[in-house]
Amino acid sequence: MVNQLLAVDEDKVGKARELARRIAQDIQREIDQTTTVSVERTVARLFGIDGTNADGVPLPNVVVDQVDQDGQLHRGIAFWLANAVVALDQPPQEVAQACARGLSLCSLEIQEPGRVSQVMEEYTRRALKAIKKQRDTRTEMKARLGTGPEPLKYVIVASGNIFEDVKQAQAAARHGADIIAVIRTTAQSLLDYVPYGTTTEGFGGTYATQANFRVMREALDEVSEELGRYVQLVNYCSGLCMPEIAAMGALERLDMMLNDAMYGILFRDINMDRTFTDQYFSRMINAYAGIIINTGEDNYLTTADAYEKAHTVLASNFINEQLGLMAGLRQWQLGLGHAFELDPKMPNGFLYELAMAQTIRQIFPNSPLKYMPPTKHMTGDIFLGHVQNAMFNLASVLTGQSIHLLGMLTEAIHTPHIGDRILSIENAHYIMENARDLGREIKFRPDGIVQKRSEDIVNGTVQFLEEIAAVGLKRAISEGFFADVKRPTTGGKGREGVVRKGMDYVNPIMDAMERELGLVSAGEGGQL
Amino acid sequence: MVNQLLAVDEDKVGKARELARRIAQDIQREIDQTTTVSVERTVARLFGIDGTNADGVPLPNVVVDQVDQDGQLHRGIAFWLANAVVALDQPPQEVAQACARGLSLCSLEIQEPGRVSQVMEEYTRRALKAIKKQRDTRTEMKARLGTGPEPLKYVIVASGNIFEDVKQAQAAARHGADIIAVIRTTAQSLLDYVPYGTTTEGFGGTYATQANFRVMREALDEVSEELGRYVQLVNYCSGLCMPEIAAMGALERLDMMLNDAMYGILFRDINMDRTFTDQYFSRMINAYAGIIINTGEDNYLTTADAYEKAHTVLASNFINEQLGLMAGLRQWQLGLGHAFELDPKMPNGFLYELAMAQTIRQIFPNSPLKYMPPTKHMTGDIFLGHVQNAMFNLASVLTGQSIHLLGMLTEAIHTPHIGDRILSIENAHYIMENARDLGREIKFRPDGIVQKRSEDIVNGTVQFLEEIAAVGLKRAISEGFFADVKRPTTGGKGREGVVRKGMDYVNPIMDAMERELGLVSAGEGGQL
Amino acid sequence: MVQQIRPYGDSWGDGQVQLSFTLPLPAGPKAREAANRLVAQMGLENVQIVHEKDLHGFTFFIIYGRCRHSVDLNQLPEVEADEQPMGFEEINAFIQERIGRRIVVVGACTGTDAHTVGLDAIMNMKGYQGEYGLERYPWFETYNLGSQIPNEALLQKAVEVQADAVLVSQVVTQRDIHIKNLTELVELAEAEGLRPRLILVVGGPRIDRRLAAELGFDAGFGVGTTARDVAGFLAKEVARRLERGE
Amino acid sequence: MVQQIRPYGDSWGDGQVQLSFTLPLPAGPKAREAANRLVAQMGLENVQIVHEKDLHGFTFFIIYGRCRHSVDLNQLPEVEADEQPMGFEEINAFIQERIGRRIVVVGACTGTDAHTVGLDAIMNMKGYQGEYGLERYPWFETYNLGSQIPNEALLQKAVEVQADAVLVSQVVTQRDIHIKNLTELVELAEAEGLRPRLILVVGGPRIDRRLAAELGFDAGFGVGTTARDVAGFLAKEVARRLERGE
Ligand code: B12
Ligand code: B12
Ligand SMILES: Cc1ncc(COP(=O)(O)O)c(C=O)c1O
Ligand SMILES: Cc1ncc(COP(=O)(O)O)c(C=O)c1O
Repeated sequence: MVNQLLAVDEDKVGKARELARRIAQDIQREIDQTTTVSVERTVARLFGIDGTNADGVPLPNVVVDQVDQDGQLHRGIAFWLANAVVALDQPPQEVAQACARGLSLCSLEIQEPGRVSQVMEEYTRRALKAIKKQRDTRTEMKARLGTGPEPLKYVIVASGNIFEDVKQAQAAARHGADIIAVIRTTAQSLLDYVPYGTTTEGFGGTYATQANFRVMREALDEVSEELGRYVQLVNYCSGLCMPEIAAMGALERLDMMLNDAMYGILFRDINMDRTFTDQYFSRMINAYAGIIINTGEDNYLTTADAYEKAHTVLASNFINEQLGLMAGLRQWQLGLGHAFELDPKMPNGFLYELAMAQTIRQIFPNSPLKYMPPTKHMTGDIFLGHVQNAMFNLASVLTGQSIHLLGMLTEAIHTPHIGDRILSIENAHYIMENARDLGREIKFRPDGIVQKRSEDIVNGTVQFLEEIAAVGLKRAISEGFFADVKRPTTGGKGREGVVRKGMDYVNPIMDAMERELGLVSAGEGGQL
Repeated sequence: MVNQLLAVDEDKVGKARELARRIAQDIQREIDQTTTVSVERTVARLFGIDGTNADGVPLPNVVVDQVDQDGQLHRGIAFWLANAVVALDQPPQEVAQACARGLSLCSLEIQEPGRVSQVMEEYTRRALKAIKKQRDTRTEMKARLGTGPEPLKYVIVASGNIFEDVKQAQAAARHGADIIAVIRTTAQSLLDYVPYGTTTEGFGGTYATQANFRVMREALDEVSEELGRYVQLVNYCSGLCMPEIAAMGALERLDMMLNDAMYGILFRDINMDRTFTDQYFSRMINAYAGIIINTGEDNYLTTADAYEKAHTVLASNFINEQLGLMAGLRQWQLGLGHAFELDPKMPNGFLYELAMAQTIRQIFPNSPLKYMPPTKHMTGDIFLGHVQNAMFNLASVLTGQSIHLLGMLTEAIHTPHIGDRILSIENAHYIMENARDLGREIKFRPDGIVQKRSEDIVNGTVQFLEEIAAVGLKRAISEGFFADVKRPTTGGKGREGVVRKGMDYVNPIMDAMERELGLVSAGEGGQL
Repeated sequence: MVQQIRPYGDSWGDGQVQLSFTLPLPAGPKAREAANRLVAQMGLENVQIVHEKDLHGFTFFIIYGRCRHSVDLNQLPEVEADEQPMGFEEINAFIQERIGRRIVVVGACTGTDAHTVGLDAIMNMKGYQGEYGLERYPWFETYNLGSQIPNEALLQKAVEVQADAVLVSQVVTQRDIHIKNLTELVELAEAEGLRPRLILVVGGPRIDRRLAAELGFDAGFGVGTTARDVAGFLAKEVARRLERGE
Repeated sequence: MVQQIRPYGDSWGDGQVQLSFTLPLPAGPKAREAANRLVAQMGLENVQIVHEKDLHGFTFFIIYGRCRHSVDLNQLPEVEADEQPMGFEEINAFIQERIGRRIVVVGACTGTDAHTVGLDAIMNMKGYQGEYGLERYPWFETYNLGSQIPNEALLQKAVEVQADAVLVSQVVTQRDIHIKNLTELVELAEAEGLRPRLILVVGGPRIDRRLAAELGFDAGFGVGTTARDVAGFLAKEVARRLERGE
């Protein structure tokens, strides 16, 4: 399916993959011994706990914080909830409401293990069933309505108000957008809870809440049926609440999630152990829910130089791939990220962009690559910006990318206005149809600039992965290997929410998913 | 030098050239027996006649009309002027002024042939010397200052006011324009005289006058020295005054001229004999002056469909080439025209555009091809239009075009505003630098869409030329072979200005140029 | 109820507008100040000069701002909606029945205008965007005079063939040359006493109803017009005049 | 002499302006009429709606028109010209000589803003567009606190290190969040009595002098700023204050 416009050395690719696997396994071994407040809140959510206490604190936080303060989280919230369910003969939601009124979970008498297990199994079964139902609905709708041709046109809405977002998302879909991403409000990633209910007040984005997910999914279902094309929904499974958002997205039928193994560490200064542990469970849920993840390597190029640091993007793609596979994701769920971020003033820059995009395309032939538009070098010159986006659109269709984030001519000015989005869709539509089969028509010269650049990137990647493997991923990050950013191995936000699993730790949801996803033993890697 | 991205069948190209040569020779035989009022006015101008009579009628018209009314033009104006110069012992300009006051040239006594010849030789020598001087100046300036890299960025100014044009031309040059074309006011082409002096009132363009040529050339010389880059000047050597404008351009150092063998017939309904005769002398002057012509095949696609009628463009390129060579132009002076005019909604349209542009490029490797931007399918959507222009810019640099007319985002709205032009230059500059060597990097698949389309165009062209050769060019035009336009062989404007040469006809300028250009006998074709 | 309509960027009432223009001033704080004052006079607030390009003696600006003005939806006149147009068959049937003879039209690109593609799209067989041109309508008799026709010649032909309608195309609009041409045509028709018995129609990419009416035409057609729109209008208008006995 | 400046399309005084916006109305004659009225209120004449796109319930317009307004060149205040900035060496020499001690600056992206690239471009070693950052200046002592710093924390640090100046970066401006943040900072500094002894500087792509002054800052820097611009300003400002004994 993928056009072989370049020669890519399969031995080197194999080597890179093997190095990445070793790097990922080191991390995975640590992950297997750790849980976090967010992982536990996710279990609580999947057991049916929702809503807030009188102060507006979400009930999953109420129960987990309580057990954490009692120093009992190493056993897993599932145990404490199930124990309470048995003790009080009330469902988890009522237990949580009781906690909000003062009930202490760890003060309840420990119940008969068999009955507790039974309760855990029962609520796990319900949770998985709900997720599966949404997955089946998606499968049915995609089959019945179809999706647009790749590259899929992906646009963002970010008005801050979910109801304005809906109008704009529907207008965009009607004009050809295949995927709608609701951008999250500034700094939600650092909130150690997920806000509740529909919201109308965000800055640079709209709060990710379960209610907002539902509102937008309904609006897109409506427009999908109207258009006879399944319009996909994206949000951010990232930050301090990664796995919780995965659970919300699974329940509300999101189709894609921004979800990266390292983004939180690098760009939000979140603690490493916290991030790695959270990403594992979040990915497992995404895997189970049939959600496609979008990794965030494009972000490296907003702080580091796109020409000099191209190999760091590819290396990170390999690492994200391995950590993803280990969490149960399949190749078709790995929307590995890269970006069109070379300085437009660079002579022959377009050739280097093509080299990068085509190389990644050939290395991950079965993954729905996520290609990001120019952002860093966009300026207030909206006319030139629109042309930069045109070249990006061309690069994308020429190299056969999958998930194509439309560049906005107003990138340097504001989050997109309704008209900007339509102009971008028209730009992409024109170019992608007008040059639809260009990628089948050409080959790059074996001794040319593009081929040479591709080889340099692959060589640089292998060497870079060797260096990381030598010191380990955590130290590599702490030494600024990625994105020109250094993060201390033991610092960062959310560190206090990391808990070492006890001998008696139990997470029935994770266990069930691992079983169903065929993850015989985590840390040993998944399946391609 | 030209990249061979496609396979072009050299035999077929040879055959097409041979057919075109036969078609052109038929026409050339007729041309050799004909003169026109415009040809004669050109001789008068080159003998130094300028200015107007009291009613504003240009003096070249005054003298030629007088002789024509006396039925004596078949002898050539040169003879009558030289005769008067000898008779009155006054230079041609004073003779002309006397005519304006009532002197009748044909009433003067016929002078001694030797002295008349001597006078003709003297004024011919002066005219050729003046032209040569401008040619040498251009050669010197181009060598000293250089020109931009190809594709050369060509923009138009068209304010109607030569002094506003100057401001805009200088601004454009300072932003990277290599070539400035001053668009002519609506319908000047149908004036059977050239207006006099600087002008400030045109519609959709500015009058082509010798004074306006001079004003603009001076302004561009100034900016050329400032920038260290020779900025070229273009005007229209077209319409009822083709050879006169050629003479004016030669004297004022224009660098390029829109000049086509058939445009006037097809698009201005000018009489065929008039056009063919005028184009011959006009081209000879351009040849002598070292001016590059730009042919007008792009215009076919404004009335005919660009996909269906691509072969008519290529066929016309061959005919223009042969008629040009027969008039003394060299390959490097033949800016053969074509255009990016496919419907942007056509699937894979860009591939067809590339096929056309690359095919023409390979067939005329030594000619400075003139590539026209999208015009017909531009709309009021300036943003999408800017992107259409971007794709055109890419096609141009990829296929190695020479003279690149920048598309304007406001093409469907108004003649360019000063800001539009700058946006277009930035668009082209970005793309041409960013994809500078793309044409060296790729090859088209031998069994692909692009190759196939190229073959179809070449085959269509050969067949089309065969059909034209069978009926002759004039009948072909009368039957609507080109541009979906039919023109009667004996109709059209300016027909009354066509005069059959007498046995005693003399045109010393033409004779001298033919000699110097090595045109042993016209009708036998020039040199490659 | 007042319903104030403002431009919409990404939320109701935000008034967001983009604009661009060039000032004949060298780039710098003075040009910027002049730009700011101009857009303030236009009624924009929260003005952002997002791009400023030095054109040597001129400065090109790209600006975003919030438009203070608004339009009350309820104060907008009930603008006549684009009528559901009749089809080819329907129009011919209508003419046959209600008029009973062919409608005669004469068309031209007048003045120095040589842009025939638009007029041909309306008048010639082939038509435009899949719609036949007037020539193809059995109940129309058409004369397409082509390009660069003086107003006098056009009216003369109209008289000669006893035309019901005159179709004028005007594409070049620089320095308002079309306004001059079109005004002249109306005046000429009036001077010659032809105005009452001719339906005057003008078309072109910069033409709309409003402008056509202002200039004294009976109808104006812009971008994207097809022969069907014109044929339908003419059929109804001729019928109306017949009925009124005009 | 009055010198009326108008936008320039292709001739003096033609007033040509391009604009685009979306109206929250379905496409059709009503939306068109609303668009026409809006641009008329803005003072545009000869209005051409050159493009109109139906966004289902919304309509996007591209419009050209002639701006009736003008600005009298002679009425423009002598806007202070962008001063010829000092160079790296010159600035250091100036501080050494006129101030005699290092200038202390504390910088941060405040509030929820995490866009550090701009502030880093000014403060860090590496700098921007070939110009060193403040950290590289021997006569500056710099503290870059990074992203998402609350205003309180920033001022606290300023007090702690006895800063001369506080550098704030604000990139996110949606719903005027930057105005809120910046106003809060000034109020806080005033409430704590720090305002007189601190030079408050703000930067970001949507910041300019005018806005900075309005919000009570001593300077504002926008797109394309380099450390040199900031260093030069601070050197002169600290020197000026020293001389006045502030
Ligand atoms: C093709 C073209 C030409 C061709 C014309 C060939 C021909 N035989 O028509 C050629 C190359 C010869 C040409 C020449 C010139 N052109 Co020209 N041309 C164009 C172009 C690219 C397309 C016009 C077109 O064919 N559109 C397609 C038709 C179908 O659309 P339309 O005309 O709008 O018609 C539709 C409606 O308006 C309406 N309509 C039109 N007429 C009528 C009449 C009636 C009765 C009705 C009911 C409806 C109707 O229905 C039509 C179908 O929907 C435009 C730019 C553009 N993209 O629009 C420039 C353009 C129109 N040209 C322009 C100019 C300036 C010229 C020249 C004057 C330049 C010069 N100085 O040499 C010359 C001279 C021509 C002259 N004397 O008039 C300018 C006009 C600027 C202005 N607003 O004043 C334009 C806008 C380009 C530009 N930006 O500079 N041109
Ligand atoms: C890179 C980038 C990011 C990176 C930031 C990485 C980092 N560590 O900085 C990442 C990917 C993390 C990011 C995230 C977001 N971003 Co962002 N981002 C950008 C982008 C592409 C480039 C900004 C940049 O680095 N410019 C280069 C620097 C050098 O320029 P600069 O900031 O203007 O700085 C110069 C001057 O302004 C000045 N200056 C700046 N600060 C200071 C301070 C002082 C004291 C002085 C003197 C001068 C000065 O000097 C600098 C050098 O000349 C812009 C779009 C664009 N092309 O501008 C969007 C953009 C700024 N981001 C935007 C948004 C909305 C976000 C998010 C909120 C989106 C979301 N909801 O997730 C998030 C959250 C970030 C947050 N919490 O603040 C919007 C802001 C819209 C608005 N006007 O409100 C933009 C405009 C994109 C868009 N159109 O939507 N972003
Ligand atoms: C993986 C990932 N997560 C999250 C974000 C968004 O940022 P924030 O952390 O502010 O939600 C991005 C931004 O592009 C991303 O790539
Ligand atoms: C060869 C040639 N002559 C002349 C013109 C210009 O038209 P006009 O005849 O109005 O001068 C063109 C237009 O593109 C052209 O290609």
